[in-house]
Amino acid sequence: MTDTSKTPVGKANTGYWRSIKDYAQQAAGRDAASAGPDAGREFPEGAAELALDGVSRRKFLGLMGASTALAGAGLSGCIRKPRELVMPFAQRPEDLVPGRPMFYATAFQLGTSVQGLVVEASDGRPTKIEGNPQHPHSLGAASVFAQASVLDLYDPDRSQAPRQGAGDDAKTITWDEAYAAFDQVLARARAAGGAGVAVVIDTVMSPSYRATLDLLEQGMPNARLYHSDPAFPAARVAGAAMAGAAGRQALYRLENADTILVLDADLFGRDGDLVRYGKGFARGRKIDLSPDKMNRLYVAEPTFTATGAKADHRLRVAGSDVGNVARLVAAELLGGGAPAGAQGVAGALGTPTVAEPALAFARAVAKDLRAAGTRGLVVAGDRQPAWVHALAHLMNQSLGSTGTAETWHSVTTLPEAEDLAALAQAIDTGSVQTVVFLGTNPVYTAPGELDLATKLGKVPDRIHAGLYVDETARLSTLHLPVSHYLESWGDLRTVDGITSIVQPLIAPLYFTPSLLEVAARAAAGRAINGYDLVREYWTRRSGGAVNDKAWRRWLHSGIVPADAAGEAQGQPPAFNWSGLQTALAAAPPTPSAAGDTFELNLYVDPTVFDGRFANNAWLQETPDPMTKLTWDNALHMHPTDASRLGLGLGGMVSLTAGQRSLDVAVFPDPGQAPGTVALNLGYGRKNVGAVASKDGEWGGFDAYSVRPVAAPWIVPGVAIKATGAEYKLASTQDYGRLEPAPGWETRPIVRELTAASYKENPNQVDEAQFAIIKEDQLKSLWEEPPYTYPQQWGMSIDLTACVGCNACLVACVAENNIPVVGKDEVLNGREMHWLRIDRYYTGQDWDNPQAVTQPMLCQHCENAPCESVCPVAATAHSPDGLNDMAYNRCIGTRYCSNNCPYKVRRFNFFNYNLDLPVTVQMQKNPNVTVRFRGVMEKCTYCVQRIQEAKIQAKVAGTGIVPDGGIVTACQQTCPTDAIVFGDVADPNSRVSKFKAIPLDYAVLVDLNTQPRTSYLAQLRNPNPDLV
Amino acid sequence: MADKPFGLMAEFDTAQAVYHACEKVRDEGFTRWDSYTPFPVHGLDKAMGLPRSRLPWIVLVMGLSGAGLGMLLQWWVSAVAQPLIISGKPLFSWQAFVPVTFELGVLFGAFGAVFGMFGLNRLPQYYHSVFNSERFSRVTDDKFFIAIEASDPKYDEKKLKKLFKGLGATHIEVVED
Amino acid sequence: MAAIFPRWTNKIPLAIGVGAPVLLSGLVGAIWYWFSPWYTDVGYRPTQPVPFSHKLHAGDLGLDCRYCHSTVEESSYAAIPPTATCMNCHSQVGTDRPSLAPIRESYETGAPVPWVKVHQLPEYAYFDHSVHLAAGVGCSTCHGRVDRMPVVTLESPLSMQWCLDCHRDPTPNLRPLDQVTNMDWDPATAGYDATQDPARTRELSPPIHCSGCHR
Amino acid sequence: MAANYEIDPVSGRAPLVLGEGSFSDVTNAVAAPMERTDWRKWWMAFMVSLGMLGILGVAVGYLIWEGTGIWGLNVPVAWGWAIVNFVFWVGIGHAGTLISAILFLLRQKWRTSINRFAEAMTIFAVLAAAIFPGIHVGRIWVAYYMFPLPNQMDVWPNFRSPLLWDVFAVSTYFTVSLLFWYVGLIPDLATMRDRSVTKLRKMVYGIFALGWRGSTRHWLHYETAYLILAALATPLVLSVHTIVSFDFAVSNVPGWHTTIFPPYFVAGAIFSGFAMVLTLMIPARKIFDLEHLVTIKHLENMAKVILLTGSMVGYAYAMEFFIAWYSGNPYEGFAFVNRAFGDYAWAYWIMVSCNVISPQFFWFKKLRRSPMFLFIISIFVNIGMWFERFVITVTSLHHDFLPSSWDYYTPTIWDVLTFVGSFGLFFTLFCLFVRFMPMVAIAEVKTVMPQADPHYVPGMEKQVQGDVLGPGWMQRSEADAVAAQASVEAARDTKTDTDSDEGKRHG
Repeated sequence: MTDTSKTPVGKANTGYWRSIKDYAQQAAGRDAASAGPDAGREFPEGAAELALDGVSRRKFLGLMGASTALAGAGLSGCIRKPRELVMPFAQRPEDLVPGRPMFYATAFQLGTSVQGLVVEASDGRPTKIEGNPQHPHSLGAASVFAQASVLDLYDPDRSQAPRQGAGDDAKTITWDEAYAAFDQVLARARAAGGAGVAVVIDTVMSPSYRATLDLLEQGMPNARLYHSDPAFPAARVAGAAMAGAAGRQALYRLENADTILVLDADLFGRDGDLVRYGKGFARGRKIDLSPDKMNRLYVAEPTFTATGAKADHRLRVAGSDVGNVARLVAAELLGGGAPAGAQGVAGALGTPTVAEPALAFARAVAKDLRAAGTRGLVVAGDRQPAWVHALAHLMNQSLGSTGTAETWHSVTTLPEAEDLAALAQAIDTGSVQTVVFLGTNPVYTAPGELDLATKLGKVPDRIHAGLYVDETARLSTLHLPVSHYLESWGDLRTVDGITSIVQPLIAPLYFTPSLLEVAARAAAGRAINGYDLVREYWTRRSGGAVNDKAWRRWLHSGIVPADAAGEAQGQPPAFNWSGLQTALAAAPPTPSAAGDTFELNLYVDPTVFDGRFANNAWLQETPDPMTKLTWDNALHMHPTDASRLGLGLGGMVSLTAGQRSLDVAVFPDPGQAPGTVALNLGYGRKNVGAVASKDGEWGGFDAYSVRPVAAPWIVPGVAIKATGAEYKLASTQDYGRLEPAPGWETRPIVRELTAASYKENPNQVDEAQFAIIKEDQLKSLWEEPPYTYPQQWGMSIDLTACVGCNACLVACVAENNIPVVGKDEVLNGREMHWLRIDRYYTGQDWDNPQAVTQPMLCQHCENAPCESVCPVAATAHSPDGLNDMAYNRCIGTRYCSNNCPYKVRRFNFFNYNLDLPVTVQMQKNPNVTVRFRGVMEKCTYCVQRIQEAKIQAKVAGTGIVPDGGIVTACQQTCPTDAIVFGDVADPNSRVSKFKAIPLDYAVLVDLNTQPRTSYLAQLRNPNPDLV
Repeated sequence: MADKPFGLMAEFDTAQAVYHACEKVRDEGFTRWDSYTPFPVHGLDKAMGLPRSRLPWIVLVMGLSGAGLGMLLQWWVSAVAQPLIISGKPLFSWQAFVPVTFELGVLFGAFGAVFGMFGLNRLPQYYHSVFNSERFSRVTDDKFFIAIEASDPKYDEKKLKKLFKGLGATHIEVVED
Repeated sequence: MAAIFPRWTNKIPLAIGVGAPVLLSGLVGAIWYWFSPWYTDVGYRPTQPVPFSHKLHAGDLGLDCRYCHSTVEESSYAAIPPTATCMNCHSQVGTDRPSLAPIRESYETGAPVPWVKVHQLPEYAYFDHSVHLAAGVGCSTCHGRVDRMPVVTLESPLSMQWCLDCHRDPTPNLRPLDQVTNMDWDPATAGYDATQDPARTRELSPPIHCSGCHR
Repeated sequence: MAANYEIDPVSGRAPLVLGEGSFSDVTNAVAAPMERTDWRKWWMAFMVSLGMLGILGVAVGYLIWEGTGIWGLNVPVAWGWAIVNFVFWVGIGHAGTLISAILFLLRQKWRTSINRFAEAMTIFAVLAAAIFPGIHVGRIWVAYYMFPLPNQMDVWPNFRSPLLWDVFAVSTYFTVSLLFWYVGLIPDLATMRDRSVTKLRKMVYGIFALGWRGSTRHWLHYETAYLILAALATPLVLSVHTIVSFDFAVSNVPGWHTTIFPPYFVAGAIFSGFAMVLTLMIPARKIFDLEHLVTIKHLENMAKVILLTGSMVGYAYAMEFFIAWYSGNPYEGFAFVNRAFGDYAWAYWIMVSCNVISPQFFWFKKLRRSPMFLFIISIFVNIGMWFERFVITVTSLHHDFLPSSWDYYTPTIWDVLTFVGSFGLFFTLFCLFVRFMPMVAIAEVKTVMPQADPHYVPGMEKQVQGDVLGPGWMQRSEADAVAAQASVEAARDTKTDTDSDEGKRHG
């Protein structure tokens, strides 16, 4: 952090500080906030460089250009640059090399899933998040949520100062006042032994945090713990209990299964564990990993999810019918002989009445599963009731996959806690005087019918600790901002017991305590430093002192070997199926809801999850994997239902579930089961931030308001009627099929084969293209010049592996400083994503299609159509085969975009980086230019990474980058390793081997653009019985 | 009247008259003389015995050099100064350079034609003795003139006046220099 | 008198015909000179918060460049040394020199010394010191005889053309890899031939395409 | 009307100047509009144009301040109205050069009374066109990168780009047109110089007349130069729109990537250009009493050209569809089906009905000769040709190869205002032109009058000199002579109300 000759600021064309004054203030504050022995390192001295005072470099770039233009000379950059300052350290930490990024291991929690991460710090600022290759749950990849979480750190809407007083008479107070108030309330509570105290906690996956909570309860034995996590897999827990495995949780390991039946679970789109699932699925899916045998995926679900799109057979069925399908499959499986103690279950299954496709589906699946035996797996989704989970466990047991594809673990970090309904009840009975919300926001996330907002009024002391001044904070009498996880010390433990230390990358920007520290303060009544707390906990835990060396090793690897608890587990429990039997008997199979009412299916959102990321601009603009919707959620409804109600895209309906109703816009979705609708949670938040919502313009609709306590996920008998109003929905993809119009040929953009037919004739992929020009007949009219550099870059993307989870898209946004343009601009068709994921509906039946996803990015054509049309040679080829884009040469004719058949070029119609909040500027990657208004941009194959690797290779001596020496951002974070990048001139490189696979094809090959990016055709493995 | 006049100027009413007059004057063997008309009278140059214009040659040379320079510039820029691989095309992709070459040829040719013409006609020439004649202003309207310069070896005021009278000049005057 | 313009006006066209080209080329020349970085940038010599003399330290005392600019071989940029580096000596030498007050203050408070940048590139140009050193380009090649500068002065235009000139033909600017920081090493007299140097493990291929420097 | 059946004794064709006016009659007639004293009508027109020009200023100012985003553009439709307007205006320009150059080479004497007007139109249209490539770029302040200027970056333009060809083609075209126009003006400027009464006018016209004195030695080089310019301008005008068409044809966008574009664009340009000449000339000849110089015959000839080029354009439309089908290229095929029946079908059918159907009325002589009808059709053609460019640019882009990137383009108010503003520029310049420049080539018109011929003898029609005269001079009947006399009086008498005057001639 020092030395602006290469300051991130300069690089990013942005000034971090508007003025010396700002700088001084922030720097000072930073020192004040110092904590922990390694503080010296974590501090953003990086920041300690001042770029330009005042003028932003971008502005300046423009002005300079303008002034030169006025000067009229054919020269540029010839006017004295403004005076720039260099702010070196007073004392530079010895392990720090200015200009070299540093990497720290930490971990990230989402619900019950935990990912190990490696975070890149550029000059002291966390800028990029990657998966920790050594962590079994990330294996080097990071989910879309983890990727984007770095932006939350810099969110200017984060709560920055404590507040006292609820609602309008709230006022910000100093930390001393805040702590005083806090301590006072809790001292009183402790004195009362915790009587009348309610502590509302999120899902706890942190051992030290759990220990702290235990401490808290010891201090206040009468205090009650409540659990607030709208996405918590309660049914999974209950299902385990029902199977006689209370206190333990099942973990599905797709890598150990060949035939997988997924009962309404979006493993690849929404699940917090999607990286682990992706890695496991790809293991048995990808032609390079399992060339001879390919796994088979069955999915039964009501709405189209990324998982359904990937399925070999997708059964479109109402959410309430999924259970019936499970019964059918179970009946078939157990018919052959149920495992010990489960004989009764077979009888209790009953004979559900379901429509035809389901019946055939169930039979085929059962047959296939039985054939797969121990490598057959049934996965029950968290939306499904407990008995479906139990039934799935039973099926797995009967298949013999328990212990391999389904492993069992005891989760030691989840404390005993009641649900929010209990809290509401307690409040009603007036037995709650003090409520403490620890990082939870139940006022928003609790089912609407509980109406906590009004009930809370009855509680005199309401304390909230959280990242934002959210719905709950506004109703609390005291609000304490807490630190982002990248600012805090802590630890996290996966379900299967792999533990990581969470270490801060930067000192708290707003001098906030971590949630752990708040809890500790509540428990102990005094300030406890998070670092000490965690360090002491682990000292205790590992019986005796953890010396600094060991400790540093833990931090470095991101995994705590000391916590070996997890390793012993995985053994199946002693099941007891009586519970399941009674449950099945209690819930006889019911015909799915008919008549003019709909079944409402609620989902967590694939981009903003349960709403916690609602103020994350990256995620708001990340398109939904299937609908490609941005900035809103919408009510998925089958087109036939929609047209019956006279609704088109964005038509408003009023939806009534029980007593509560909600006005919501409709999105016609051919994947939606007729008679059902689906709506994502997490939207419709009010005044939490500038990004989350703007009245009537974006932010979507609050599904929690109609969420019943009894049926949190699948709501039957919902009345829907059109209101006649219209709402603009911003989808990044307006046309969803490969046929330009009905009756037209399918364009061979995404090519698809069945595994069987591929085995017969591996070389048929090229026959799928139009017979305009065959690939081997493509000729140039002229001799193409040779590429002189010894290494030639290229990319291969395996469509069989791609699950369309968006991780690559967000990684690209983070790595390449891609601006967020907002809903209006998306509506204008001006989104800036360098890498987009196209989703096409396929299949003959347009009303019940399959779907494919295809990452589309600059293809780096050797005969690039964009280059020859640029009048100023702003885009041209490099000797190593890259399609270069020189922003500072571009004048913005946009001709290149017109002539790009892949339409992967993006234009800065406005200055999207103007007035970027100072903190957000801190996230920018110093090695990538922030683009100015009026220039074209596009995927560069992460040229900054390529250059860095080449430079290091040159410094090392050889000048040749070893295979795998360059990893693009999208490749690095892909959960299924669908993307391979490398030197295509070297026949032994991994990418060359991929391109050698007969499935390899180039999009629009007949244009003879000679793309360097090619695709491996999508393989599906359908069950012959079902086709 | 100045010591030495510019010459004698005769005025005619019709194109026909001036045409015949010119033929006569030409046959008389005058060398330093000229005729002035409101519009190009067809064949009058022949009647005056003027040689064909050399302008086409100037234009040819200019046009060719324009085109040549154009191609040269494009070759130098694309193949020498900035050898970038663009759309996998050869560095010197002459096919693509034809349009600019052509345009520059035309441009230079046009310059040759216009400025060549100015050169041959010694234009702009804001002052000329013929302007000293009051009546001459109608040369751009409907009158036709013949002026024989005093410096012409065969110049003889009296003879000429008689000659022009005979040719039907409507007015004859001596123009100052 | 019918003639509108006097006789002398006939000279005007000639005057213009001759004058205009002369004037035009003069103008172009002027812009060429006064707008080029050779004029606008070269010679930039800001006054620094501390009158640090490279002549004294690098020249007379003969400190190696890398003593202060320690990261130059491993990082993209040669870091301005932390105050601590100054204090290595100046805790003994000239401890009470008033001109060093800012250094001592910085050392005590930890607040950085606001040096003024002399060699600044446009922010869209990415320059990497380490690779240039590895190629055997001397410090003095671009920065000039810093060891003779009491106050550091910008000696090169740092213009794209200037960069490209060397990237197209680096050989005249190369020197033995161990002579990189040697200020006195003179290419003219040394008669060094990079191609014959056994110490060089690879062919140099300096980028002359866009993404070589613009990312 | 009778006057047009009378025979020019020399050429043996209908005369291009009505009546037996003298040379100075022509001079007076052309100069009259500039020497009139009542400018109220002119000021009104000028103020309106100036207002529209102001709009252009505002629109461009805001564009530079905010960025290209104020327009309706997006990806895939990255080119919108700006490019459409550019092609539209360049097209308009072409008729001028065509009339003055090609018709000159073809010895079409009837051009003489309209070529000046048409050339002026060319120059103003090209100016209006030239705005758009300049302002439509994202970073206007570095647009000069397009010129091959030596610079400290050592970077040069890319001569493979059609846009760069445009830069050269359009600037060359503008320069040459300007020279051509000016050269033609010199003798007339001299005329104005000699007619002017005020010292200032004398001076100004004098300066631009370059001291022209009608010397035959000058005429000799002058006519050669003019002929050569015409010879150069002819291939130039063809090349310019060919190159403009390359902007599209050289790309690979279905609907753009079409070899028929060059001839098709040139035909379209001539088509629209002639329409615009009519649109301007029909009112002008009335307002400025030039009906005896710009006769119905001129209008009719232009109508014929419009009919021809219109049909050529129609043929091109049909051929595009045929090739799209015949090539068997599905992308191409869909692009054209989408044109006619897709989201932008409305635009397509406006184009077809205006460009292909409306000119067909010109098969009827009666309609060809009715100025009012001509005027209306010319407006239709202008609209149709604008839509042609819109259809080509937008519909091709909005649905190209990958359905995933398809989008719809809607212009914003700023697109519209910029276009309106460009008309402001055009008309402002035109107002200045008609006020200060002879809008008919005086000297040239004189050359096509019977008495301009050195062999013309007054009353020679009576003699039998068939060899000297054109064929059919004898068909001239007494009746015609009388009618001619009448029309001559009508033409002379500028005070009479022009309508009845028109009527009289029809009678």
